[in-house]
Amino acid sequence: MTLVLTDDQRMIRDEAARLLSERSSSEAVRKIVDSGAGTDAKLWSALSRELGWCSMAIPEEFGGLGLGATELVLLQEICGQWLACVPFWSTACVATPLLLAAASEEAKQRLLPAIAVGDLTIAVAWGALGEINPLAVCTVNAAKVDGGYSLHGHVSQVVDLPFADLVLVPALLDGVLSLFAVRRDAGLHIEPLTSMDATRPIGAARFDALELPPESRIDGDGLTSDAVEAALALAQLCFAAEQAGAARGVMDVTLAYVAERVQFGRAIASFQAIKHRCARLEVDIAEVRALIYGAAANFSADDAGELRLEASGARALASELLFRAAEEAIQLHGGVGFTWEYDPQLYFKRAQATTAILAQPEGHFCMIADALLGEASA
Amino acid sequence: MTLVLTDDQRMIRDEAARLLSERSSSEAVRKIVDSGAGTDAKLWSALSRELGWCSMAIPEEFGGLGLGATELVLLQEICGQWLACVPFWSTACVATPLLLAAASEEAKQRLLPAIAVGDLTIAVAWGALGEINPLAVCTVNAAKVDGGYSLHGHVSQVVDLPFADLVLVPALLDGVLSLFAVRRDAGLHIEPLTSMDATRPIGAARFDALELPPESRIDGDGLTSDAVEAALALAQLCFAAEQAGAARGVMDVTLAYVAERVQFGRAIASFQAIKHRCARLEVDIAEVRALIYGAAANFSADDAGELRLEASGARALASELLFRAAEEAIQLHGGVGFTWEYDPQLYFKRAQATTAILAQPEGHFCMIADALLGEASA
Amino acid sequence: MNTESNSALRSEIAEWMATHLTGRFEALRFRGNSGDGDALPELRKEWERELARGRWTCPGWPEDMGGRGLSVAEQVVFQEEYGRAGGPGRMGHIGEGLIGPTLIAFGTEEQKQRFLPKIRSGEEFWCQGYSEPSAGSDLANIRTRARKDPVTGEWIVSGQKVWTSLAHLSDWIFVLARCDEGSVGRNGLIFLLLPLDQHGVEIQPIRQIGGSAEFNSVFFEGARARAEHVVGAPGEGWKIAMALLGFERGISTLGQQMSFAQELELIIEIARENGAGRSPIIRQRIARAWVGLRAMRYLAMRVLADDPSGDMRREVLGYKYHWSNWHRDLGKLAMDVLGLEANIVSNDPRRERLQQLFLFSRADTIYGGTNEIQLNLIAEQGLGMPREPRGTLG
Amino acid sequence: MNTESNSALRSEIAEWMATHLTGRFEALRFRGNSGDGDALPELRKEWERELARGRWTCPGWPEDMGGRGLSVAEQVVFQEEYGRAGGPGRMGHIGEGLIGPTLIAFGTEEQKQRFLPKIRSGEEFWCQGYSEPSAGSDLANIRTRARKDPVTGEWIVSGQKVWTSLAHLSDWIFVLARCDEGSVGRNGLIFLLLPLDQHGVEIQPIRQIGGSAEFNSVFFEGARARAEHVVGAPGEGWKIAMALLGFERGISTLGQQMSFAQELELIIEIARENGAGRSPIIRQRIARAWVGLRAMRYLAMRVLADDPSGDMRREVLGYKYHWSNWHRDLGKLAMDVLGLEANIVSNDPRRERLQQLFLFSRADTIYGGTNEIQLNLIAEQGLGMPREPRGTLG
Repeated sequence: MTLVLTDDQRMIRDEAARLLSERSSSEAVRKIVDSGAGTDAKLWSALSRELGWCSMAIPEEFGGLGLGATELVLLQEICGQWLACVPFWSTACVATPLLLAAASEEAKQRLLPAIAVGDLTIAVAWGALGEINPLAVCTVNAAKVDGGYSLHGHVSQVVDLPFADLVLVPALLDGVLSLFAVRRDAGLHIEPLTSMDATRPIGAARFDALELPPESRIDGDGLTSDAVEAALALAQLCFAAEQAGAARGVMDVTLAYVAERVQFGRAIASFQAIKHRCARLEVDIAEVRALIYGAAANFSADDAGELRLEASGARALASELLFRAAEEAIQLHGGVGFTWEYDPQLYFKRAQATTAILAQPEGHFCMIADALLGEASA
Repeated sequence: MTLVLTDDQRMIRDEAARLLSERSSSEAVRKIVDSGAGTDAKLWSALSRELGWCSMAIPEEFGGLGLGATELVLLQEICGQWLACVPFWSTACVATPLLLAAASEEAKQRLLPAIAVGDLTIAVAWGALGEINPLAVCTVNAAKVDGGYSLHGHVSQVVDLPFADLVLVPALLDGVLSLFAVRRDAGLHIEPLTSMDATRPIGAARFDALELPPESRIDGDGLTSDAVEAALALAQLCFAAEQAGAARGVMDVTLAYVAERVQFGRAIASFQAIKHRCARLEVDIAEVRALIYGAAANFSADDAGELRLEASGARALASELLFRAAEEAIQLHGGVGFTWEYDPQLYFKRAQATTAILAQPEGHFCMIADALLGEASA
Repeated sequence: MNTESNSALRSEIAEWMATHLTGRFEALRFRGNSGDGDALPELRKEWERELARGRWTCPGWPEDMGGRGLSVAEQVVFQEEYGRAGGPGRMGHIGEGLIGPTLIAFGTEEQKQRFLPKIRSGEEFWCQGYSEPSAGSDLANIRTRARKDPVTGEWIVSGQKVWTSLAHLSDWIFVLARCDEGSVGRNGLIFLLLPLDQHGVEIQPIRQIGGSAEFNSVFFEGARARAEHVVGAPGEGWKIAMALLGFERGISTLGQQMSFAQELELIIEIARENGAGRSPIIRQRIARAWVGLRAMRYLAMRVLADDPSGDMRREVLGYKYHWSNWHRDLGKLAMDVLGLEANIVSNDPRRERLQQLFLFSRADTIYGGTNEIQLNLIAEQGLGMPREPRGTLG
Repeated sequence: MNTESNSALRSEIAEWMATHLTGRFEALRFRGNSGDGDALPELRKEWERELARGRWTCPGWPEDMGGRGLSVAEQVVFQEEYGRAGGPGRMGHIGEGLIGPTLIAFGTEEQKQRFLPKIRSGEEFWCQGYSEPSAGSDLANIRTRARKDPVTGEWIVSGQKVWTSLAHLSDWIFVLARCDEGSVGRNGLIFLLLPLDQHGVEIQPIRQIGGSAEFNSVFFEGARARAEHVVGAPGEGWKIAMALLGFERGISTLGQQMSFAQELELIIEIARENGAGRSPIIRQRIARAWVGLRAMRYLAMRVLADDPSGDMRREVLGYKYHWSNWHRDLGKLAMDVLGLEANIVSNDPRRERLQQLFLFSRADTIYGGTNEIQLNLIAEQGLGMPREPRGTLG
């Protein structure tokens, strides 16, 4: 296990950073925010089709590059840093690991190569997005019907749904959690929602006796294996990486501002209280990043093991960190901090939105405590 | 209801402060710490016999001054500030309110005048000192026997026990919580304990079929009335006042040190990060004091009402505040901060010791949440 | 100070509010508070005139200035009942609470005659021209210039003010400007009264985090104040400006606390409904919020009691820091109680109110003296710690 | 860097520890760590010689200097297994980890011959003479003077050092002193090696919060260092002193983490037993502690990996702040898990260990660079923020 990035990994990261610093600048993000779209379709096309981002962690046999968790967290960090309005997390860090963990060989052959070349953007209709394990509370039921399956139910919030080509839907079939792949043109009811964080689109999905062909069920044998748990943990970890990256991003914005803003005849960056607050954020960023890189380096697709706890820990810390970094950004910007015109508000809204998705910090700490102490009986 | 002190109250406070600044100086406290006694008998004699501190909140009909909760919290604050090694809290803020709330008229006539003139120092053998309501978990049982009562049981920690003349013991008698008064020479087994905080003595009390005369039972009709609850709340509030005072005391020590200590050619008090940390402590001290004075001004001996919640809130905040103030004192003293020779360690140990007595902050917040939200069903 | 009695006054106000904050004014309940300051402006101006008809504007002013001469304790009662009834954010606050008392204390007889009645009646609204782009926390760094027209004696003003609350809805502005060329810091300043509706004044809204625009930049380019509209003498503007801030004694904060209490109540209600109230952590945070609010109430009462012994000097200094951070944290608690729903904008009025709380309360720890300035003041004035050295930039 | 493999080495060490940290050495398990540094000194010196016989002292030194030439990764393995086995705090740490590497890098051949073998063998123990009463965080403010004896060429030292860990149990001290009269700051300093057992050296223990005395003040009054016991040239003491600190690369912190993990394990065990582990708040805090420890491990591995790309420069700076505050907070958690019992001193070994953790960990955020200094460094060197202006006092 190495905790130093390889030259290739550094190259991937630096190239991504260079690209997003240009293509996901404040102006670019604001354009998406103002449009209400939530997704930068052009940028996404560049990343997924031209640069092959979605192929990173897909095995070579399915047309991918066969790289791993470390590459995903590196890219997610950069996405977070620049608030890139792209469905990379949904497609590459949730749907892809879930397919790898649970899809039948046939479904993998069908879907993964399309993802790898950027032809398929996927949202996952998690049952309970506020849970650590959102599959545990499944709000969609499936039934076998003539000629295939029928889905009933409602998923109140699906990240990236308004932009996805395909939706993965975990649904209960005869008491077993199964996985369905539903094309957006298959009669799915999508209600776009207005999100306070306008940098990522969210929609509600409704399934009213939606009839699907047999091949829409894509799991091999249900969603219960360790591999699925590992995939979920990876999704958490990648989300933490995005949050850590956003914390880095908003802190860079803040550092630039305090270096220039003069009060009492001094750059406010020279005030010790401000220095110490920035330094403490920096310590916390380093902590979360170490945890993320360490967990990613240990990642094994077959065994959630400690990854589950570490990913939860990273998520809890990253949620808190990003919120605090964004909050401090507003505070340290002073009067302009709560204006539309400056960027802290963009990160601040992202911070709040990402805190609630896939469980708030206390939920993650609870889960870790259960593992360390046994479940609470009180 | 007035939140401005009267001239009399200010005089009581200022006089107490003047006295303890001389008689409970660092040297004086260290002498008690080194002796292992935990109580400054001479100082206590001066306060209780000469200055009539214990008479403050005793009604005039029982030989007291008939003052109230505000005077108690003022004196407690000063005691905390100077880490006075005296059983004032036990005698005047716990035992006296408990007697007023629950003792029979005869017992009041017998005991209160003696307390008022300083002839009686009292410890209360709370059943479960770690609880918000330590009467709720009673570890002593009483039985009627020929010629009186017999007590069985054990109270693992009794504050000020090693120095008390009389011990009040809540005990279960036929399923009813009753109150017994046991003289220390009545055959009670007292095991003095070594406390990390050597400024207050603690002992364990064991009752091995201890036979007591009938008049040792002093309650009128059990310990269940609202008045008893109000007395308990007042004890909490006074303890919070001591903690807030100690926070003020250790902060004064710190302010004096940072004003003198020079590093990098400047008094370290001039570094903004240090200023802001001290200022935040100051804000928190003001918060807790406001709560304490407000609750004390509202205090009614007949009705716990909101006092119970406010006293718990004050205790929770004061515990956290004192610990943080003491922790910051050590930190801001730098190298000398963790030496025996400087005073932060005295406050630091007091901080930890008082946190655990009468429930940790989370317990208090829990109780308040139960009142606001209803008990948790989870 | 007696807050529990004054019960006659208390019921008088409650009753007045109950009978007047109805009908078309119903829409104003709980609106127009911090961050929401530009809500329903015309209706709120009408509401001010409704208040004036009931003699509830400027109740703390002396009777000969058109007020009721209410004591501090009585004003507290007014604020509490006003807040409890959901009375909207006061458009007349700057006039009634800041420039009015300043004119009463420092104004000429003529100024009082000219300005006070229209403040009281809700005919003229005021805004405050203090902050500038490079004079935010550092107010003494004022650069707006006032030059005397040698012919007319008028003062000609050039420069820029920012964070001017409700400038676009106001009639007059008071401006702190530099009248002595070459002066620095607190010297050489002048305190002027200017009508906004004139050539040479341009108002630009500043859009806030929540999308609304309560604040403005105000640009002056040759705008004019009449010769007799200087308060105090030219050169002693700093003194007047600071005295004005001193009139903001925080009585209105007790009304504000009523609104805070309602927000907390709403959070508790939602936590009970959606299950968030079962989380031990949420429970701790709700309990903390309740305790903080209780403390805030007593703090405010202590601050307002104006203890002659000076015991409270330190506490006065910390009050703003306390309430603003408490309120900001309440906004975060509200979101965490809402959970996933917090992020979705809908027309559920409760959710909307909490989302606004969350976003707008970010301003609380910044305007009216940032946290950092408050902590400096507490450390320096309250604790006697050394002043921050001033640099040589800018 | 590979930490999971090296399994042959790992088992060799584990086995050696299992067979040697027994018998009379059994009493040393988990002793002598921070705050407990003066525990059982004679036995611990014997233990150092036991280690030396096993060739486990100085394993990272080059083989020609008596070491094993272990790589960083291998040293990490050693530290981890040493810590896991409960190996006591190393009396030889200053010699092995600080002055030894400094002499290897900067010493004369003669100095190496004279000093290295006895460090390696556990015959001579060293302590560090850097801090002074007015040069704590501000190390460049050194006032101890070194004057050359024109006759013998010896250096005559006068002044006071403080926070000298284990001086009373050491044989030699290295001293940073001012050799150029009138010089200030980092210039004009000299790095000297002095025997402690001589006239002109007086050692006074500093009693700590827990009652023990690991640290000392060392007073020099005409104490002498031989002419050839200068490291580097006179005047370049600062360079040597800083280089020495650079050798503290934190490899030992991975061993330390083993001890942290055991402390956390103990806390969890007690929380399970006494019911504190049912409290949701204690559970959150325990989970946080676990997460912090995992992060610390990866942080240390990243720091030690010494990434040639420089990606980790900022993270290296924050490592000390992270572990010391984590450990200090663990001490508080331990007390809160113990509850009421925390305050009572007894001979329950588990409780005693946690009480010591609580008290002694207070030093962690102070010695070796206070929190405040760490944050300054992170802000200035890591984030490029402006330096703190130096004053003119002292």
